[in-house]
Amino acid sequence: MSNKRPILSVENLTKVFGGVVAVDNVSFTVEEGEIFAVIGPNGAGKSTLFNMITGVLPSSSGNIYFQEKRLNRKKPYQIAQMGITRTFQNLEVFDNMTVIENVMTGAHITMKTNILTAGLRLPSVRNEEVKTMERAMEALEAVGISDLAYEIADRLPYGSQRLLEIARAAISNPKLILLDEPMAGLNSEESRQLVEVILKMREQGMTFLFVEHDMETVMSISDSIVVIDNGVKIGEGTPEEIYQNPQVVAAYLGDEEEEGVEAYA
Amino acid sequence: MLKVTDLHTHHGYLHVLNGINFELSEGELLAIVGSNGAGKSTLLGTLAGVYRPSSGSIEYKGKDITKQNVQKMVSSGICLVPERRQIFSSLSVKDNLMLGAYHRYRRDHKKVHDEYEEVLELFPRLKTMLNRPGGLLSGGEQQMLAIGRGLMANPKVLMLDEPSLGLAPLIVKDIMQILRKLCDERGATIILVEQNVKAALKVADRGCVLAHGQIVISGTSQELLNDPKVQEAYFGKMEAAKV
Amino acid sequence: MKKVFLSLFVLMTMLFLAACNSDNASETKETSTEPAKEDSATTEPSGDGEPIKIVGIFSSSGGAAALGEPELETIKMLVEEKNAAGGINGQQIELITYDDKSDQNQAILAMKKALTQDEATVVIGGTISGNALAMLPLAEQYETPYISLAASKQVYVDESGNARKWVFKMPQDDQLAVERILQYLKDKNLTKVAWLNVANSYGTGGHDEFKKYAPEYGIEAVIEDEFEATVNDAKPLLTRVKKENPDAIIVWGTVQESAVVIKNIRELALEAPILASHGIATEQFIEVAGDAANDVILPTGKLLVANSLEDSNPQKDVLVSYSKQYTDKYNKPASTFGTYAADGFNIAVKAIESKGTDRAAIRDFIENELGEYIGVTGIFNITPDNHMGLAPDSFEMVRIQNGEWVLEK
Amino acid sequence: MELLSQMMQLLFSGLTLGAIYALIAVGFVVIYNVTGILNFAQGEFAMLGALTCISLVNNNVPLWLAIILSIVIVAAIGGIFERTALHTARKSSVTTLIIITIGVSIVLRGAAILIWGTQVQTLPPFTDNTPITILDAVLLPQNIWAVGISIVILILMMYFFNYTFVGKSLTACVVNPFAARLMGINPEKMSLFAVIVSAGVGALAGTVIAPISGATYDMGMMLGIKAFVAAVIGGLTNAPAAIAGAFLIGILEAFTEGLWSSGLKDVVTFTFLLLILFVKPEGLFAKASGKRV
Amino acid sequence: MNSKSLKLIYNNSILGPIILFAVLFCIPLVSSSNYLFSILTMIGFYALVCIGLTTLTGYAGQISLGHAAFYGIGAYSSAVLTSTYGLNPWIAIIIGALISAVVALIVGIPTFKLKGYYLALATLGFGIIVYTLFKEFSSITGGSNGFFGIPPISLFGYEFITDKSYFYLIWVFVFFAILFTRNIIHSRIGRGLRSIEGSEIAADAVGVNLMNYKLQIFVLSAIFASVSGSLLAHYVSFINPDLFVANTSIFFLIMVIMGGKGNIWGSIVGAAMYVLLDEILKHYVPLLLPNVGGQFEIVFFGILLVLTLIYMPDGLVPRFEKLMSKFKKKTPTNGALQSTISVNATGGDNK
Repeated sequence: MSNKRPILSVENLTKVFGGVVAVDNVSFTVEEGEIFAVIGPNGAGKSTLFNMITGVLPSSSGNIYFQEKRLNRKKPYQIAQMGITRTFQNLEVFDNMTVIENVMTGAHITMKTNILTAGLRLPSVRNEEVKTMERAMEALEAVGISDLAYEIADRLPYGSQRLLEIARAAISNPKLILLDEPMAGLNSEESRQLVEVILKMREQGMTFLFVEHDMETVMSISDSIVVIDNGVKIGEGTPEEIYQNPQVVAAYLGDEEEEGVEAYA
Repeated sequence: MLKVTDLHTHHGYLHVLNGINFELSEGELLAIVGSNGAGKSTLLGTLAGVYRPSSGSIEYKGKDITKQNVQKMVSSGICLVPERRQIFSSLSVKDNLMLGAYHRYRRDHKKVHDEYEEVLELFPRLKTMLNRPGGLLSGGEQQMLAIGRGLMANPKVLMLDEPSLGLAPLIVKDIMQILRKLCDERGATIILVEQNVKAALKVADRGCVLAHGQIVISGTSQELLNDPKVQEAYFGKMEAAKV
Repeated sequence: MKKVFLSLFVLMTMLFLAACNSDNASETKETSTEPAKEDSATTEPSGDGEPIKIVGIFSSSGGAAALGEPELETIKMLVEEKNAAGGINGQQIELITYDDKSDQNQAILAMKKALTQDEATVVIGGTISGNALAMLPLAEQYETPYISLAASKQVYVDESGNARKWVFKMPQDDQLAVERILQYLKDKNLTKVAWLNVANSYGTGGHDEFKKYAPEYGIEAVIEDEFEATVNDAKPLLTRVKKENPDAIIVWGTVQESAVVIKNIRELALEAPILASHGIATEQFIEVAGDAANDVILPTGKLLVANSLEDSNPQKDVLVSYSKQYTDKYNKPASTFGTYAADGFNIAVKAIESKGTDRAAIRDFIENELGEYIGVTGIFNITPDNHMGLAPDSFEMVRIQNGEWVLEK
Repeated sequence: MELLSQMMQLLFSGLTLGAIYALIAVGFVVIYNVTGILNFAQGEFAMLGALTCISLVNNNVPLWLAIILSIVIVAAIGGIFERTALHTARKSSVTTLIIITIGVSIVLRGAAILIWGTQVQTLPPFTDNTPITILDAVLLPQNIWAVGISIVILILMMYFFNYTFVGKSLTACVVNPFAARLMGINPEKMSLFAVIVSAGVGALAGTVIAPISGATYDMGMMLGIKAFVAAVIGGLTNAPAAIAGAFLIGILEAFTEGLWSSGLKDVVTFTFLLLILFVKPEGLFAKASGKRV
Repeated sequence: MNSKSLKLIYNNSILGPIILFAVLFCIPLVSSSNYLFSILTMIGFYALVCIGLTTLTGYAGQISLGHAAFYGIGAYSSAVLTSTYGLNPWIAIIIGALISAVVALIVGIPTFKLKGYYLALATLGFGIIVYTLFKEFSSITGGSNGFFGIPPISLFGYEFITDKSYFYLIWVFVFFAILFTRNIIHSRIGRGLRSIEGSEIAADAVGVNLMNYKLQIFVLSAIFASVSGSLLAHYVSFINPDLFVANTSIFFLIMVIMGGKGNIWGSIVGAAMYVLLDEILKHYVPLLLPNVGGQFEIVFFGILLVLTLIYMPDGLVPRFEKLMSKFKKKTPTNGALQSTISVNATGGDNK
């Protein structure tokens, strides 16, 4: 933590959907190696923010920089190739593949096989496959579901699918992993397991940016938090600072006398 | 009026509702609060017949209605005003309201028109924009329209999913008062799902907190408002809220 | 339910295998006409067991069904008649027919089956040129006489202009019809004409002949274009024709599209005489085109005007009796397409009568020994160089008048 | 002057063609909007309508009654088709649904051969068909019927969707199926209704075209494809736009054929389609709205 | 261990194809019916197209109603290059495949931005355009009259003339096509493709360049179709545009969907079903209903098609596999066997 270097900076990011401002002039910076949380009530614009960072949605204005490279207008797969991977709020595992194939797909960008060499199955292809499979197995072991490696992903319990998504996101050695509500739908045992995995990966130098509603998790593992309500950033700081921020409390508990909660029409 | 016993609902592999029990009497306003993903919307969806429960029962006026589909639910008087309003954006305000009475329009043509006037009395703002397409209304107006449309179904039980979502506090207050009025003056039974805990509990008779598909706290709204655990539940410092 | 369907498909595979194995056994039941079976019982003592196998491949469904159906019916009728009369030299004829659904791939498969599975003595069929052309290499390969009922000249003439060894063709060449039309135009001194053909092999085939022979007759095309077989409205095309103001308009197509185009010509009040191809020479055309059919002039086989022919015409008897036989049996007017099948069958019978079932001998007989054969379609003079053997006079020019076919002089 | 009359002639032809495409295209749009399925058997409704009507007329039913009866009969067939095929398979993938509707069109075409054979049949024109000459260009009353009927249908459709309760319920189903369900609107009923209506309109198209070009069992396919093209070019979700697209295609075809080459007519039409799809896939006349794309 | 478990996931032994071909190539020992071989040859031609198409439809999730165009481009390239320009058939096949590949690339780039019905219509339109061009450029293609006298193919002095020789030839091609495609599917590329089907958004997020893969597979399937068309041209020696109408494309897709899209075996079963069903109907419908023409067969075919898809929307082969695995699971087995079954069931052979 000593020499903090920014890895992702979001500057004045705005997204307008047909006249409705979903994300309004939001800025923040994620430092290398930290766990960074974005929180806010339902409909606050967190997912929109995520989608802009990963290139799923184009931003209306503002900039996103990843390791000093501008991400705007990059396609999602290009952003992935630069070293940002993600998980999804409503699980997006490749349900037509086995677990290990899912993870191997995650290693896609680290492989070189092309359609011709693949079709002819050259020795180099075979080599690469074996290596990738070994790495995938390691990644599965790291999240603790290696015993399910040959199951069809679709048949996994919900919690394991989440872990699978994380293994898939991690295998390509990304610099930043975005987690979209990783705890949603997990029971406490599963949540704990997931938290452990995240903490372990962070120790290995991975940076996490995540959106979460489960405040317990957020408060216990994040280094920094940004709070968004109705598309506007209403707070930023360490968990303690956030907990004491009256604006944030208001946003969650809905105190109608409170100022600063912009209305939307 | 409405009795829910050990209700379970699955979304694929996800066990969303994990044994819900509650009873509701006529004219009561029940607020259900809880964090995102707790299963509130699924609960309302299950009650409205949108989702099939995997086990458990729903009794309405002593009759088992667990397996009814949406159309039957609406006809028997249970109506859901969905999250994010879901109005018919290209249809006019009037058409939106009229479609609310779809299931009885042909039978009670005249009565529907009378009630249409009544509903408009409840939402005077809508009166001025009857021919405007629903999509051009402001968020608050759309919410009123959605509630009005729900009322046109002439429901005995009205369910609202996060009516305050994305609305300014003043408008939220308005809407909450209207809901209260509905209960008091028309004897409607209302289930209100809200994230805006304070606003909801202020108007509700009773409230319950939903977490991980189960009701973890319930009581009168006053009790809940004063319960420090409710506030804590939102910030996750309370292990009790977790299973 | 799902299991039921699955088992259905397993069953199907087995059915197919059964179909394959039992081919020879069940084919008789399946395709030969019913009387043939009965007769084989009655005539059994007289002949040796092996019937003579003739295979017919027609487009009795699909796009060309209107052509293929009378062919199939004619050949069924004639086989029945022949078998009832004791067959050929005491041997029964076994007729096996296939429907190629007007599809080229189906035609190939049927031809394969005919030559290899059924081991046909003679194959008759190929209703449309595309199918006949796809079938004939097989006839050459398996050295089986093949009598084609499709019109294209390419059917019996190969790329280098020589006759294909095993293929004979019954219908007149398009060339003959085109020449007949050109002769007519020349006689009437209509030299500047518009040529319109349907955009398929029939249409372009006619067009090629026209381009080739028009200069010989001193006819000049002021506009040449084509229309779709599915045409709904040809007026856009006809506006261009109108601008050129031709002496006559030739519409080369089959029934439906020609009817639409000719109706449109009348609607646009184009005064030029309309000449059409022999492809519309059916009652149906008059029905579909209605009043617009009046005064359309076309070349046709003699069948339509059989009764108006002079008694001295050598074909008259054959024509009248064929026409009567067909109408009596099927209760509908005979069609020109049926005459092709009739001639094909009769020629094959003649050959088998004199040479037995030896394929090469049959071929040689048709090529060298048949001589002048008076058929329903025309008078055939088949030679080693000409495996069709008809002349332009097998066509008559006919004018449609009030729904009747009238000989045009 | 001659050029002008030629242009007029081409315009008349284009409008007639467009009118017929429009009637079938409207059916596509209605079914697509309500069910999300593109019905590749749509053209067959026109074929069935035309041939049924001809059979009735041949059995001495008066023309007007024959038209109405054939619309009713084809609408009923449409209803059966929806219940048996579309409804049972509605959850399948787009590809499977395409093949199912194609399969149905194969069945209908085959059945038509069985009933009517492969021969061309004609229907007398609706009224006396003496050509009218405008600026040296010829216009037939039947063509006026075609254009007129399609305009009337367009107006009826607009009235239906915008001013009747059932129409509005259908629109509601399109705009927001989820909310419509919550209002107790039964989407299955609506889907049945939509297919019945578009089958009826398709049948009408068939009876309109039968006096112009005759009717055969295989007329449906190309009509269907062209109408489909028209609907997509106009904007698949919007009936008036689809009708505009249909007239555009009709006119484009007529002018290509009249001024250039009839053989390359289809090339021009489909190239135009591809261009539209690549450049403006939501259709030329579609309003940017939150509807399905 | 690793190489063994790699096998388990990918089950990439060539046992399946080898058994199929062993069985197929044994047929000549049992039967010498040329009719049978012509049927099997036809199935081979269709199967080769379908293998490409099934990869496109099942794995890349793209529909194509225009594959007859590539089939035609292959056929006409071979026809023109060998007859008109006297090239060696094998060179003609390669040139045809290259032309198809380039056309596929040019058409594919804008087309695959479209989805669902729009994609279907765009490819249908492409097919119709190509068909019309075959008809209109009659100076090269012979127009509607068709193209005659395509010479038979030959290899090391051996001329392929008989049905049996083409039967061997086409099925050797099918064999290698199966191997090639399977290798692709069980590789990085295949996972990329299948990820598109599994979840397009997640595929994007792991860096799979969707467009690029869709295009590559489209080009591959175009090449397969083209080669099949070329071989067909040499086999039948006469082609005309009507072989390559929109209907042909539709029937290719029907074969793929009937067999089970995204399943190589499905494409072969689909092609076989299509051809066999036709022959069966031709044989049995007249037995059931004497004195009716081929149209009854069409109706039967249509009804069977619709019913199959309604009750087995995934197609025959996946349904069969499901049934088989259910059957296997029902039989009591010891744990070890159980686990191999589940590995097999999840293994790549069928995917």
